[in-house]
Amino acid sequence: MSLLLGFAYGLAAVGLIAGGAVIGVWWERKVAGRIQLRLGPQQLGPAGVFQMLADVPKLLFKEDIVPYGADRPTFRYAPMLVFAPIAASVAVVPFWAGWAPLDSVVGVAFFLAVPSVAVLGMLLSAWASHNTLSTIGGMRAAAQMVSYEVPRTLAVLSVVVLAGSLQPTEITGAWRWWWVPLTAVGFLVYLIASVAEMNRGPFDLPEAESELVAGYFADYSGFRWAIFMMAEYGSMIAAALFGTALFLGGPAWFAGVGGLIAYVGVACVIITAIMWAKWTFPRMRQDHLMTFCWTVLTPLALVQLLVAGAVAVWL
Amino acid sequence: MRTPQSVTDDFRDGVAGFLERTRSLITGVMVTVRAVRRGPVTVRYPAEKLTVSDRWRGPLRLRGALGADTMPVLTGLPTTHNETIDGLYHAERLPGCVGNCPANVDARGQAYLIADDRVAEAYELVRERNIMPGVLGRICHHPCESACRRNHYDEPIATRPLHRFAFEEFQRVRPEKLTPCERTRQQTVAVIGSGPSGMAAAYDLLRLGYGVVMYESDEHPGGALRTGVPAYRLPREVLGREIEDIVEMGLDLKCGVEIGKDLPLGKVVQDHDAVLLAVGLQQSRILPLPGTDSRGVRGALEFLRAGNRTGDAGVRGKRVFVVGGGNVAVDVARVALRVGASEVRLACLEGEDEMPCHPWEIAEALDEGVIATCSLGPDSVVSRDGAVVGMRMRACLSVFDETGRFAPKMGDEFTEFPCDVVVFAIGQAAKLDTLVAGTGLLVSGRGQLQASGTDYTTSVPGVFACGEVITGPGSAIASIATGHEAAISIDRYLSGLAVDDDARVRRPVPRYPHYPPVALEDVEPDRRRRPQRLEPPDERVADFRPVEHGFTRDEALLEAGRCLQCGSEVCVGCTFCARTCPDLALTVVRDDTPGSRCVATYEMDLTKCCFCGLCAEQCPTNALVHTGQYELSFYHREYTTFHVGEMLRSGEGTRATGRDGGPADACAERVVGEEAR
Amino acid sequence: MAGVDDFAQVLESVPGGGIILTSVDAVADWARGHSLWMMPMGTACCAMELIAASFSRFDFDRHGSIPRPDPRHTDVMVVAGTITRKMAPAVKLLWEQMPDPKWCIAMGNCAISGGIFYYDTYSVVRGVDEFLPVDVYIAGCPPRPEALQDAVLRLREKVRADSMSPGRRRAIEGVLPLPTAGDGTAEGGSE
Amino acid sequence: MSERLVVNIGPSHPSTHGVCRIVVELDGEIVTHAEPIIGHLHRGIEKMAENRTYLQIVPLTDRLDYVGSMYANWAYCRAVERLAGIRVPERAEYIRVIVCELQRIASHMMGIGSAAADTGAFTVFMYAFEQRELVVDLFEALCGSRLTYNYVRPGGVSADLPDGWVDRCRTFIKGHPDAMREIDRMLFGNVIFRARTKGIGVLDAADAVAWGASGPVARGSGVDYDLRRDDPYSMYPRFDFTVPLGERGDSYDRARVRLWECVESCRIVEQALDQLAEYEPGVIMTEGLPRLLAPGRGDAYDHIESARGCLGVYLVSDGGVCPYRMKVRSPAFSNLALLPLLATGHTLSDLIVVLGSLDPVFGEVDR
Amino acid sequence: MSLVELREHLCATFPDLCPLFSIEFGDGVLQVGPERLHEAMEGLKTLGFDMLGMVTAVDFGEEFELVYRLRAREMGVAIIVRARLPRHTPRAASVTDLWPAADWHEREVYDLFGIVFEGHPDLRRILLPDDWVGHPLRKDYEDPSIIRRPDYR
Repeated sequence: MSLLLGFAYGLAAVGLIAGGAVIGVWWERKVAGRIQLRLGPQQLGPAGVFQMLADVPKLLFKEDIVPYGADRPTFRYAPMLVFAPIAASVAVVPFWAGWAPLDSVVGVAFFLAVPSVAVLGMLLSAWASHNTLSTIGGMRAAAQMVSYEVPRTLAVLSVVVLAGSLQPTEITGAWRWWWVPLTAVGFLVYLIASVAEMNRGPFDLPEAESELVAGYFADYSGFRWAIFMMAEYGSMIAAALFGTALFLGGPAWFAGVGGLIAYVGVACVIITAIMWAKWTFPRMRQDHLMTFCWTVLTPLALVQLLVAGAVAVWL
Repeated sequence: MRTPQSVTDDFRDGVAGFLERTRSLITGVMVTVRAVRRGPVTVRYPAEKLTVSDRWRGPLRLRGALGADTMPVLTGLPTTHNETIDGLYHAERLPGCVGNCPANVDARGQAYLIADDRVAEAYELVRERNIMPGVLGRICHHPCESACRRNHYDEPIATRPLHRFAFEEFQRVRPEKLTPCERTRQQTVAVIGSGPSGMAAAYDLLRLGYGVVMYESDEHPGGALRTGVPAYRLPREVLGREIEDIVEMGLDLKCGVEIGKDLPLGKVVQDHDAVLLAVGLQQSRILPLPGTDSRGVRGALEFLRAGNRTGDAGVRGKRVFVVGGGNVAVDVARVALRVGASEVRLACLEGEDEMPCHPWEIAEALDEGVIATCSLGPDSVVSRDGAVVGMRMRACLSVFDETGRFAPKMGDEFTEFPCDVVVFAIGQAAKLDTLVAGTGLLVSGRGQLQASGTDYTTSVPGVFACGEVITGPGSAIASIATGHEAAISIDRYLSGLAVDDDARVRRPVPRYPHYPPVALEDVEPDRRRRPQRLEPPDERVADFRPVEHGFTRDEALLEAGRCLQCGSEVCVGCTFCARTCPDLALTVVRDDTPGSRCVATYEMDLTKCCFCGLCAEQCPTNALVHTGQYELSFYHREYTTFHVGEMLRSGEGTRATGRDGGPADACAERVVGEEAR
Repeated sequence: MAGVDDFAQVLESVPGGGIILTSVDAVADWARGHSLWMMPMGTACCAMELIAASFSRFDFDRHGSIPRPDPRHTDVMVVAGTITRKMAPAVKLLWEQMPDPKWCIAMGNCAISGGIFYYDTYSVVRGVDEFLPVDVYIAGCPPRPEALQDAVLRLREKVRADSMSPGRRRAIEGVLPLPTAGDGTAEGGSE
Repeated sequence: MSERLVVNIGPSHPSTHGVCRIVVELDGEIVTHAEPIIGHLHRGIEKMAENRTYLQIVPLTDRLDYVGSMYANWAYCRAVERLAGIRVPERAEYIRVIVCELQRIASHMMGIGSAAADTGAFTVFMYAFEQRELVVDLFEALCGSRLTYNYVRPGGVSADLPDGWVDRCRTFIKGHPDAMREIDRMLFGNVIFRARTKGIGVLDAADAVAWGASGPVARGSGVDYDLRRDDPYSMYPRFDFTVPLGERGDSYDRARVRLWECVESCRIVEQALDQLAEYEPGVIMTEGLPRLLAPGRGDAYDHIESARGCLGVYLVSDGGVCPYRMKVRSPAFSNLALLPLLATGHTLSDLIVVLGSLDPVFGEVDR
Repeated sequence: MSLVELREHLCATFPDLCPLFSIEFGDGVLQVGPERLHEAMEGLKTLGFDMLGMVTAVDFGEEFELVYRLRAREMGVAIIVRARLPRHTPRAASVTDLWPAADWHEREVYDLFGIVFEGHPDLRRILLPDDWVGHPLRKDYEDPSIIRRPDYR
């Protein structure tokens, strides 16, 4: 029974992420377009909303190339290894007040730990491609993702400390409005670290278009490449939802459907902000990225944690 | 916004720097926000299209092509002609030959009709403006040829020899072509003088339906053409034939009547509704130098008159010295040779390469043995016992001053040339005293008739004047032009219109570029001008036989085919677009079969075209133009080659497909068919 | 695409398979046609117009076409510019890296025939169709960005006529000329 | 890590600004050696010119520096005019100055934009390109082409300014400095961009001179050398303008010099438009030039300051209608030779930034 | 500094180069033999010619002519140095030791003309592929792939 339920959850998560990615890609193209003084997709549907309905089947129908010299099985299944953890991480997002698909007592730890497995998939895909540019991209991705785990975890910990729980539903339950000013720095750190985790601009070094063409997935075509894209958008959706829930109290505002709508709406605003940043700022360099992580973000997160801890103790 | 001393710009250190750094990120976001609020600048293609500039260099098209379109021919009565010319001029479609001709003779149309083997039509077309094509075809100084666009490519079209050829061909069909003009007006006009200007005015007035009476003081009509132009240039039968043609049109020609002597001008004015004075210049000017009263000093006109009429000017075996460097001087010198002078020397103020006469004239004269001494001005006639024995000349340093005015600067070097006869060919003057006696006509202090140079009116209403008597010494074609203008004035006067009002269209006077000489070594022979065959110089000086031979039929047709039909907007397949194209994207072949000439092949390989526009810029006809089309997608490479039919497409819209042109060209089919056979 | 061909053959033989095939074709062609991602193979002048075509003023994204630098992610290679003998192997390699189904647009005269560099040059390949199957040729030197957009719209028509089953390929309906039977120009085309 | 990784960038790579292959030897992410392999766009234009008439070469020169076609047109025409002793009407010279300064803006917009895109700031590229489009619109109205103008001809220019063009041009140069300020704030003031470009690819003045660098590349290093001022040609002595200079010679200075040059170009265009009003329209071509120009024997070199530096054309004539030899001294070629020197010791990402700051156009490098 | 002053300056510093100097088409020209090329260039560098603008060659049938263009920023003058090389042994001394700028320029001349620069650190083809046969800018270069534009003008 639980297996069946898990399967249903899995399907739902994939559906959510796939659907979210489809809408997300369209939205990103529109946002980028407007920032760049142009229109973005226009032809299919109002304002081109159905553009992705053409893009996805096209990618499905594309030839599935495995390059000569690639490690075939690894090459084929590495995208799954990138996508699956991110899809799984959605399971602990508290969509409803007091309810999450997987209401684990260590939900926060789950959310922070599981997507990190994706780095393995990236490394594997980079290595399997047998391509120098991919390899460099994979190495960059690994270094970046592992490093940014630290400030992200520390930032989330401040909320955990305040709530005194690792269970996301409990944290949202314990959320009070004054957490927002108190954990604002932590939220910022969390967002920046999450953007770096999902390899998006201005931290998109692993796939830096102007340097590495497309980084670790340079050799993937068709649907396998689409999986990478879905993973990227999925992790953006998951991070936005989770961040909204933990730091802003997402589902705790209103009860019922209104709460869900408000929660998802705020998450969408955050996603838009992430996209906006990508199209506004230049890309960072690897060493700056690392320096930024260890000398700015981590200390900030630590300070935030201390403050949150102090407040928690004082209470 | 001032440029800083150095573009290097750093953040400050410390907290201020941190704030600056943070602010820089916010500034970036603000810029994007402003951009979003500004809205997109996108052109929503294909629904919206960016307007393409007028000069857009899209794929080429032809406005027309030989064989598919007819060539415009400039024809019409004198009263409408100026309008046509003016319209063409403002549309920049006036061909250089027409614009540069004083009478606006349609040399372009002539070449087209001759090449198309419609020679009689060509003759009639030319005669509308140049009333005596046969005559002018021998003596004209052809300003058309110097403005010919072909000068830019190789050599000009031989328009003058083509006039002559047209005249000769016309003689065959002359009888059925000649019809008297219908008299539609009651008024009559008297024309005094039967030179080219008078004839031109009479011709126009006859066509306008007036009755015209012409008085000529001489026994034979023709004026200066008969008395001044030597027969080796103009055979008298040609002149006679063309005057006869005009007489047959209804001209009442009265020869041997000298107005002022045999018939007072006042009487003529009374008898006719209008009078035109076209008396020309009858006497030579002689410089008031020491010794000019000696025996042997003669004027050019008298000399020529004697030589032309009798073939003897009284200089047999004598040494003749001609003063002057103009065309008349050359004529005098050459006539002198033909009437038996033992030595003819010509002296002029100007240097060798700036002689006022036409270069071909002096070249022929030199061939015949005339000696030209340049940069010399006359000082005095040396005489002994009242007879000329020599001419004393003074070196001339420069003829014109800085502003270009005639102001000869003489040197101190003197040369004396022994000779027996000195002929002054330095200009002519009008002889008006007997003519105007007893009328209200005013004559200026310098002996010139007071008349308007634009309306050809005189001080007496109803009396007009034209020709050299107004303009001073000039060319025959310029005199004809004044005749046409005077005819318009007379017509307006007799119709009760103001002669000089704004409704009257004046002929524009365009300026044409001076074409630099073209290096002809690399030019293919069939692109060159057909050479004019001449009598050998040592034989032709013996008598007054014509010097030039004229074209044969084949030569004439080929020569006429060289015409570029400038400004006609119909492609004649001149190939210069293909030659100019850096990539030979164009292939042009013309079929020159007389009677069905056409552009057999005009292929544009769009894929080689670099859209530089050099071809359309140099197209003499303006037939080749750029379209505003830019949608040039093709599924097959073959269709990027446009044939004649496709080149003749309308050029509208933004897509050129290579298949939306007209039907396949009949001419092209014919050529293909012939090749197959 | 062997698998797809087999699949198509099997479907053809099954009763009712034709209908399925037709609808699958329709979906696939519609999707492909509206999502032609470009591999910008810009080498020379035309690359500037290729860039301009996807930038603010002309915005290729409106048609669902975006330039992707990675050949593996793209559907149509736009060869924009002169291809030299030194460059040709690289172009061919990139073409081979693109996944099927793929199309090629030869943008500009250099890519069609060498254009201005047809005569006298020792290093220019006279047209990419010497080594690539070109689907749409855009004449111009360089073509306007609109011309490129138009070419993609034309290519969409060509894609629409495609089918998984070779026997079902339809004639292209469009304003562009196609060779007619007995025209003598059909051979040497793009296919 | 002792093992070196050899990475092959290009010949078709999004950031090589054309077709250039760079063989990079990496130690980790640090470039130990970078070797540009050029010639992928070598079309033999110099050979082709030997079988083209002097007029037919003008379209060829358009395709040298396709980002700034007017420059090659002008440099070539200057060489022809020097060889054939042609005097150009002053109006034509003014128009040449105007179009070339506008071209400098157009070209620098591409240079700044692609430098921005190399660092990932793609939006700035769009903003810069939007400015370029405005210039291109002006050129299209002027000569009917967006990119390959074939406008400057031996003896003058091919067409006079169309009606209303001067006003359009004035509108543009009025608005352009503001757009530049926006780009300056968004890109050159950005902390990430500064971190990416400052101190990267430092070229000192002595090296710049020794390597024959010119244009913004040399001026970014503080080499105060601009042909417009130091070897004045055409109408430039009549204008008041400053030459922006960098101090450090890093990628940032090189890129920002371009930005300020655009502002200065606006000033020059404004002055030129004012002075142009005194000349009679239509006098734009030397009269009496034959269709096939055939200068006498001899050779001539002439150069102008293009957007990339000193662009020279060397012509040898044997008296025929085609040049005997044409050589284009391309600034981008000389500047690109600096890449190994500048990139070594930086990371792979910096290599791209350095290349972008050199702003090579491969049509001109390879010819 | 004008060209006349340059001539005086040159003659004062290097009297032996003086007769080789002339003024053509508004440019100072120094015509030297190939054997003295490097020496002359070195002299010019000490004279203040600090920028090497271009190095190129012209094929005059029996001989190649190397053309260098130098510029002295301080003095504001430029000079063209020409050296004629026999066709059968087209060798000249490299000037890369004086101006590193000559590196690529000399490689280009080597690539397109086949002139060997002695002392060049890395004389390889630069524009054409390494396996190219022949030197295309020589007048006698023949390649079956060339389609010659007909003399149709």
